[in-house]
Amino acid sequence: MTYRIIAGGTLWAFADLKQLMAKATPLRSGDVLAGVAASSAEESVAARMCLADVPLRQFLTEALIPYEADDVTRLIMDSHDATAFRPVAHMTVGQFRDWLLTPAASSAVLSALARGLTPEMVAAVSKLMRNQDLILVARKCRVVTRFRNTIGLAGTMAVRLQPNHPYDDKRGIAASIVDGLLYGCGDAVIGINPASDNIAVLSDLNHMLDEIVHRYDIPTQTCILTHVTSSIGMIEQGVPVDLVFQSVAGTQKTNQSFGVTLDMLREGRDAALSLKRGTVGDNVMYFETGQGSALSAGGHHGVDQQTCEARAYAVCRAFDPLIVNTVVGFIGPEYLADGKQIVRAGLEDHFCGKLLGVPMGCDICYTNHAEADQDDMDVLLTLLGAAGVTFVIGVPGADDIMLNYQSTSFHDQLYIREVLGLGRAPEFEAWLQRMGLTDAAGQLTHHGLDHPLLTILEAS
Amino acid sequence: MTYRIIAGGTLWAFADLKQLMAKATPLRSGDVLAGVAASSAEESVAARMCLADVPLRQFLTEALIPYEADDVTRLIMDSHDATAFRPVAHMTVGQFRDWLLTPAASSAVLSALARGLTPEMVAAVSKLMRNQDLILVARKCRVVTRFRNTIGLAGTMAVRLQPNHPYDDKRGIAASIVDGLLYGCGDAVIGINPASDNIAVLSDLNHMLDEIVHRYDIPTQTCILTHVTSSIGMIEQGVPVDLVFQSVAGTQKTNQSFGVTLDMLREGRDAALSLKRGTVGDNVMYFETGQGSALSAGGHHGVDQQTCEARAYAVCRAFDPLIVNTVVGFIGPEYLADGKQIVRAGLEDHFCGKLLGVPMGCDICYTNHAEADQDDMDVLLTLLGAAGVTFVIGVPGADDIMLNYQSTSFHDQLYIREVLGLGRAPEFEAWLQRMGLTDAAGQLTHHGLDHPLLTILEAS
Amino acid sequence: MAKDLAMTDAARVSRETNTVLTALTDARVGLGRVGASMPTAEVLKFAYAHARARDAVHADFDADALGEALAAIGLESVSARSAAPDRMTYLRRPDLGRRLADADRARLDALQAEGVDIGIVVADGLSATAVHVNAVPFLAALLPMLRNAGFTVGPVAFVQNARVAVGDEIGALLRARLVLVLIGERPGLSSADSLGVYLTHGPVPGRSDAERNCISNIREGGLVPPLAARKAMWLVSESLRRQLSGVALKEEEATLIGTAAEG
Amino acid sequence: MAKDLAMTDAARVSRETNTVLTALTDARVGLGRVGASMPTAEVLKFAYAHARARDAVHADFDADALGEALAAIGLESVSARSAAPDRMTYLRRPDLGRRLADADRARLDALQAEGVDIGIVVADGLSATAVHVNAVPFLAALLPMLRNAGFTVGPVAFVQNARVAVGDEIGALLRARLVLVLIGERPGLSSADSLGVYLTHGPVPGRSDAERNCISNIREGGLVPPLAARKAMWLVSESLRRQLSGVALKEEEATLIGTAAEG
Ligand code: B12
Ligand code: B12
Repeated sequence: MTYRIIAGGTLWAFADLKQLMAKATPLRSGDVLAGVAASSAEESVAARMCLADVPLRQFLTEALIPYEADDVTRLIMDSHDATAFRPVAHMTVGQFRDWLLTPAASSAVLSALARGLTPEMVAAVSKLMRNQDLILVARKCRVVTRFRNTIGLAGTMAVRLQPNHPYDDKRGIAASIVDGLLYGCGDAVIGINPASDNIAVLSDLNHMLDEIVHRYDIPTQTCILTHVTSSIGMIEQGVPVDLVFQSVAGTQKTNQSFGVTLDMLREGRDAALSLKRGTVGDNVMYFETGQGSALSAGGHHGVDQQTCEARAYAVCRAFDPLIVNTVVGFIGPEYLADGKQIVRAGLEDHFCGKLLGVPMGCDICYTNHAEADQDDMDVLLTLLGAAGVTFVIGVPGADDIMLNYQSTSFHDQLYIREVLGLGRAPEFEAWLQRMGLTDAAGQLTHHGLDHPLLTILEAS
Repeated sequence: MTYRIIAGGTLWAFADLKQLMAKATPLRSGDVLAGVAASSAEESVAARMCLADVPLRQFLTEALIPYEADDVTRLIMDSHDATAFRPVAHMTVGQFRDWLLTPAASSAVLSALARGLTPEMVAAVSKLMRNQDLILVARKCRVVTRFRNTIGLAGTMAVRLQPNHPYDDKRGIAASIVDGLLYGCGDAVIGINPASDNIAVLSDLNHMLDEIVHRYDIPTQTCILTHVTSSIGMIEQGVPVDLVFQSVAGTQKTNQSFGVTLDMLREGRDAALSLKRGTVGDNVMYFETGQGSALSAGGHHGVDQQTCEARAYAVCRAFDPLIVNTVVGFIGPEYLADGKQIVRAGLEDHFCGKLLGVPMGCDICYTNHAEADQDDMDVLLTLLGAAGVTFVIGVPGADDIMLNYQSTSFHDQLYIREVLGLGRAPEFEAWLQRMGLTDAAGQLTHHGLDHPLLTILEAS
Repeated sequence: MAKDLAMTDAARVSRETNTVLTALTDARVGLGRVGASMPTAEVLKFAYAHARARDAVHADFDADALGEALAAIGLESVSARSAAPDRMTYLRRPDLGRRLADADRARLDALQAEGVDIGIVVADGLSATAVHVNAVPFLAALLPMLRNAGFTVGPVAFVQNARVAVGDEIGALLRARLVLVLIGERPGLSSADSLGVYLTHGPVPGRSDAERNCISNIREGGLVPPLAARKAMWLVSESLRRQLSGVALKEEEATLIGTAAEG
Repeated sequence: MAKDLAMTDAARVSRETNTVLTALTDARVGLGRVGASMPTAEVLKFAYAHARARDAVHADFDADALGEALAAIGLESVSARSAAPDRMTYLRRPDLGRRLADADRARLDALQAEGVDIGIVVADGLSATAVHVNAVPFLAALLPMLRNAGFTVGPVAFVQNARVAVGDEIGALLRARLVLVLIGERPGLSSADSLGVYLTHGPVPGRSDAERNCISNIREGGLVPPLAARKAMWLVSESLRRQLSGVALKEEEATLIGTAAEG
């Protein structure tokens, strides 16, 4: 279907919903690279005006990627909850934005709505929103998940402790874990990206994390961020695995380039559930996503990268994840050129994930080939804190010495807690107090060489 | 004195403190235009490292602009309070940053310190700070001022209502004032930039504002932002003037290009004080500043624009202003090229002003020749809200139809109040409640055609 | 555009005030709100206006057409360029926009001007459109007044990619007692055609802004050109009489208060 | 640098843990804090590292020097460029970095390669430094193993401004059963010389990343080149034996666990 609008005396036409969505997207390098971006700022606003008039229902009939060709489209369409959709079924995208911003769209109402929304609807409305709108609405969405603690409660923000090491040295990793715990990090997950793909190495790391969590009775979960097939393999071999990790994307073809199918994810989840390792809940999956991966894998079908990304959240949502992480500036400037694009994408991703009912966190990050620096990270961290982000990353000194990029540091999370008064997952907060690491107000206390946690170093 | 440091195996040398300061400044177009910027990112960091080692005392002996040549330098040096300075007198710039970030530097301690700091010290330490540092420290600084209400209390943010009109039409201006009041704006000041320089026009506008404030008993102050000499002239003629306005800059030569001297400011203040129009206090001056004006006027003496700007606050401080406004993206891209530079400058200016004890607000804005948009404004507004900004601008729909630039709207201030829970000047807040415009929680209530304030339109 | 917004009561009620307020000003008053925020339609209108205002900065200066129009009202003109070679450089280098290109300086110098009371410069500044639309109506109203008063007027100098201060150099080259610079003000969201007029007595490179006077927002919907011309005439006369301009010279004529309608 | 920071107790105490933790990892552990924040010295070190890492992205690829070094260990080489004409384009256009420049494709095609077991590509990727430092030690360790096992190895192709997938095209042109791409990983703050090795069985344009294996972080301080070579040897042998690569092929050899020290 062709979409038309007259703006500024010009007739603007858009061949189909896919093109309309792409041209309505705020400028970013990935869409330019893909050749789907608007050719001028004026065209982009015209597309937004036109998109504002599209009924939300249209997204249920006009698939951006054909149902027959893509299992993510099938997942989205087949699992759409028409009853949940009803309260907004009569709205256009523009009216949907207006409504979302009113008090009528309360936390409870938005939770109930989530399964009625498709990623394309959510991506569409995000394109009409200013940064402040993305914050105002996202902060009303609450998604709470549980494994050994409770993540996503109002007024809290969790942190993934990311203790990577370039050759997976256990003592090196342990040192970063100790440091992070002393800073009160690790409630989202203690999660290692292994440099190696060697099953023995991966198993060994899992054992080490299991030992730490159990010896110190830490109410948190751990994860080795390796391929889902490796995690399944380890579970079969009796290795203690808390969360099963996988990078996912919004199209079948891209997931294939990651070597995954929806069936494999189901298998991974079943394997993790079979271990019954969660104590307060059974959200056992950890997913990572990020704008640009579909284009990079040639799997975008001409769909803009932000919409592809929102579709990835539909994949995540189907497996009741504990946490989902958009690694927003991770790949490089070919998809998000600079701090401005990274900030915008981070807010969009968080908004879209939350509105879809996904426990959305963000790896606020950039690479050294992008036009960005720590000031931009401070910006995005502050904005996402205000938007109620579920969790962020804590990596020693913000410098990941294995993945080679900059994320947020143990200090950064302290900063945002101080400015916005954000607490931690309550079970973890209580543990920190028991360990004498924080006071009753959640403030870090001083600690020295003699803290019992330092014995972690001896064990590993 | 030459400053030297070895970093990365290279010996970096800086001819004097002025050069060191300029090269240590985060990149911005104005410093490049002036030819004082660092030539590489590496040189800039080396300069910062070197600057971190400079004792704060050095700024009391090495003037960036000679004492003999510049009355602002004389003002700074002559009014320096050595007793107030004592607690930090032994520190280097780097140690000063560290100390500022500790709880030891409490609100009370920082207030007491303000008169012991020179603008150059404050500019220097800001150059070592990340965006998050600028926020963390600024939010501890409280500067409270009073005229007909109390501005700057913790947990509050005021708004200047800016109802400009391209030919100073009184009814047009009144319409914008009504709109703004209905949105709860105007506690910082109701302030008109007159398009005209005609004394009769200016007087007429003053009478109109006086009438509005008194008829509706609004606990706020008004201002016509004309040249100080015109305000003095009007006061002499018996025109009711609340606040005397003036644009100021950080060097004598630049102030001269604005047609002002320190004596004229003193005269302006005395004139305003003579009217005794304040009810709860006598802060009678309103100043505006902004990075770039010194360079534009050829009055920068090779000093970087951010340091020049901080010096302007020393000028402001000397006249006990009610409010000081850095109009941060106002002039154009030749001084602050894009959203990133505007955001950084806004945070720096606010931090420097607050640390110097100035009631610092910010006109979060950009022009249509700069690389910026509303998303950038949302960013800076959120950051400055978190940093405890004294006031921001409220202009209908963010579009100033006379000055031709975009600032923050009546809606924008509602956004930041909602996200950060910020209240208004208490006297004004109470008035809004009396008028039925807000409820007890400070939330805007609905209002229709029949609100008594609409009678303002008939009068003007 | 979304025509039929599902508005909350808050938005609807405040939209009613719309017509009352919007009738009085072009400012974006009475927009209504959805929660704390601007309604979608307004956000989009704003974004559209922004896209167009950004383009307006880059509109080309059409000196030829202007030259013809001025010839018709009996004004000669010469074309020149500032030292800024192109538009992008112009935006980043105000210093270059304040100087004439070397060749043009030489050319103006070669005119060996005999000296006039009033030099007139027409510069694109940040909006060529402003000059295209408003320079001729303004000068058409001003010129008869100047001539009636017996002031001599030099040839109008068109300067591309120029800033206000370029008038100092040109005024000096033309040996003018006073220079009027008509220049495009930066385009706003709601108008891209606003003209500024700056008056400098005794123009010579190095004058500061404190030594000039300014008439701003000249356009339909702003200060209409005929009224602006009357204000300019008053300033010109007073400036030449008192031999100064700038802060010390304030528009004192109460009769010059006016609205667009009076123009 | 500020040597003698006026630290609060919090900062000083946590600084003591410094030595314990920092001895164990190059990660930025035990930095101490001032309030919630990083101490000045650390902020500055970080900023300096960032400035240098950004430069590292733009380091030039010195294929000649590498060619000589490889010749010394008995490897022939050919030089080529990707379709990305320069570094800035390379960063923005990964599609171009995945294809050979037309001229070079023609040249490699003209070699009329007879087919080999293993094609080797050395690409600058995001860090030419990584390749300069680690490609030769890696290949010097791998080559004897490959030869011992009787595998044939084609000439090494150097490709400037290249991405991993360029190996697919080259592998196909060289008629290699398997291609190894040695490529500079993006420079990090703490190391700019990290090499990645990607293995693809049956290289042909259009292969996806799921069909490759990866050995990462090859450098002193990371996975040392000799150990990386042993891992590569294991993967090469298994890949050729099972006739596949990618997700289906996992490094199962427990003996290949190692640390830098073992290398
Ligand atoms: C960027 C990156 C990604 C990006 C790639 C997209 C892109 N356009 O760049 C994304 C986020 C999509 C990604 C995904 C994954 N990655 Co990855 N990735 C990296 C990273 C940080 C940089 C790579 C680089 O600089 N390449 C060099 C540039 C110049 O070449 P390029 O052609 O642009 O890069 C290509 C390859 O890097 C390839 N790629 C990226 N990751 C992986 C992983 C594997 C196993 C393979 C075969 C290829 C591959 O994708 C790029 C585009 O084609 C490295 C870590 C490092 N320090 O190198 C990890 C790394 C290579 N990835 C890793 C892993 C495990 C994965 C995943 C399998 C995780 C998962 N469980 O799903 C997925 C899926 C990979 C796949 N099959 O596509 C591991 C590999 C471990 C190992 N020894 O096998 C590494 C070492 C990081 C880690 N330790 O976790 N990754
Ligand atoms: C930008 C601007 C400034 C900037 C100028 C710096 C710069 N590099 O641009 C700053 C913030 C420093 C400034 C200061 C003041 N400004 Co001013 N400014 C403007 C603005 C918004 C745009 C001008 C423009 O587009 N010029 C065109 C470009 C292409 O040329 P340019 O060479 O780059 O611009 C030069 C002139 O604009 C000049 N300039 C700027 N303001 C003024 C004011 C006067 C009276 C004079 C003579 C010159 C002058 O400064 C620029 C650099 O030399 C106009 C409003 C408008 N819509 O035009 C108000 C405006 C011109 N300014 C105005 C005023 C009152 C002032 C102040 C006197 C305020 C005060 N009380 O101190 C001061 C001091 C002016 C001076 N003598 O220098 C009034 C003039 C009213 C009048 N009819 O006289 C205007 C119309 C706005 C208003 N209504 O308040 N201003």
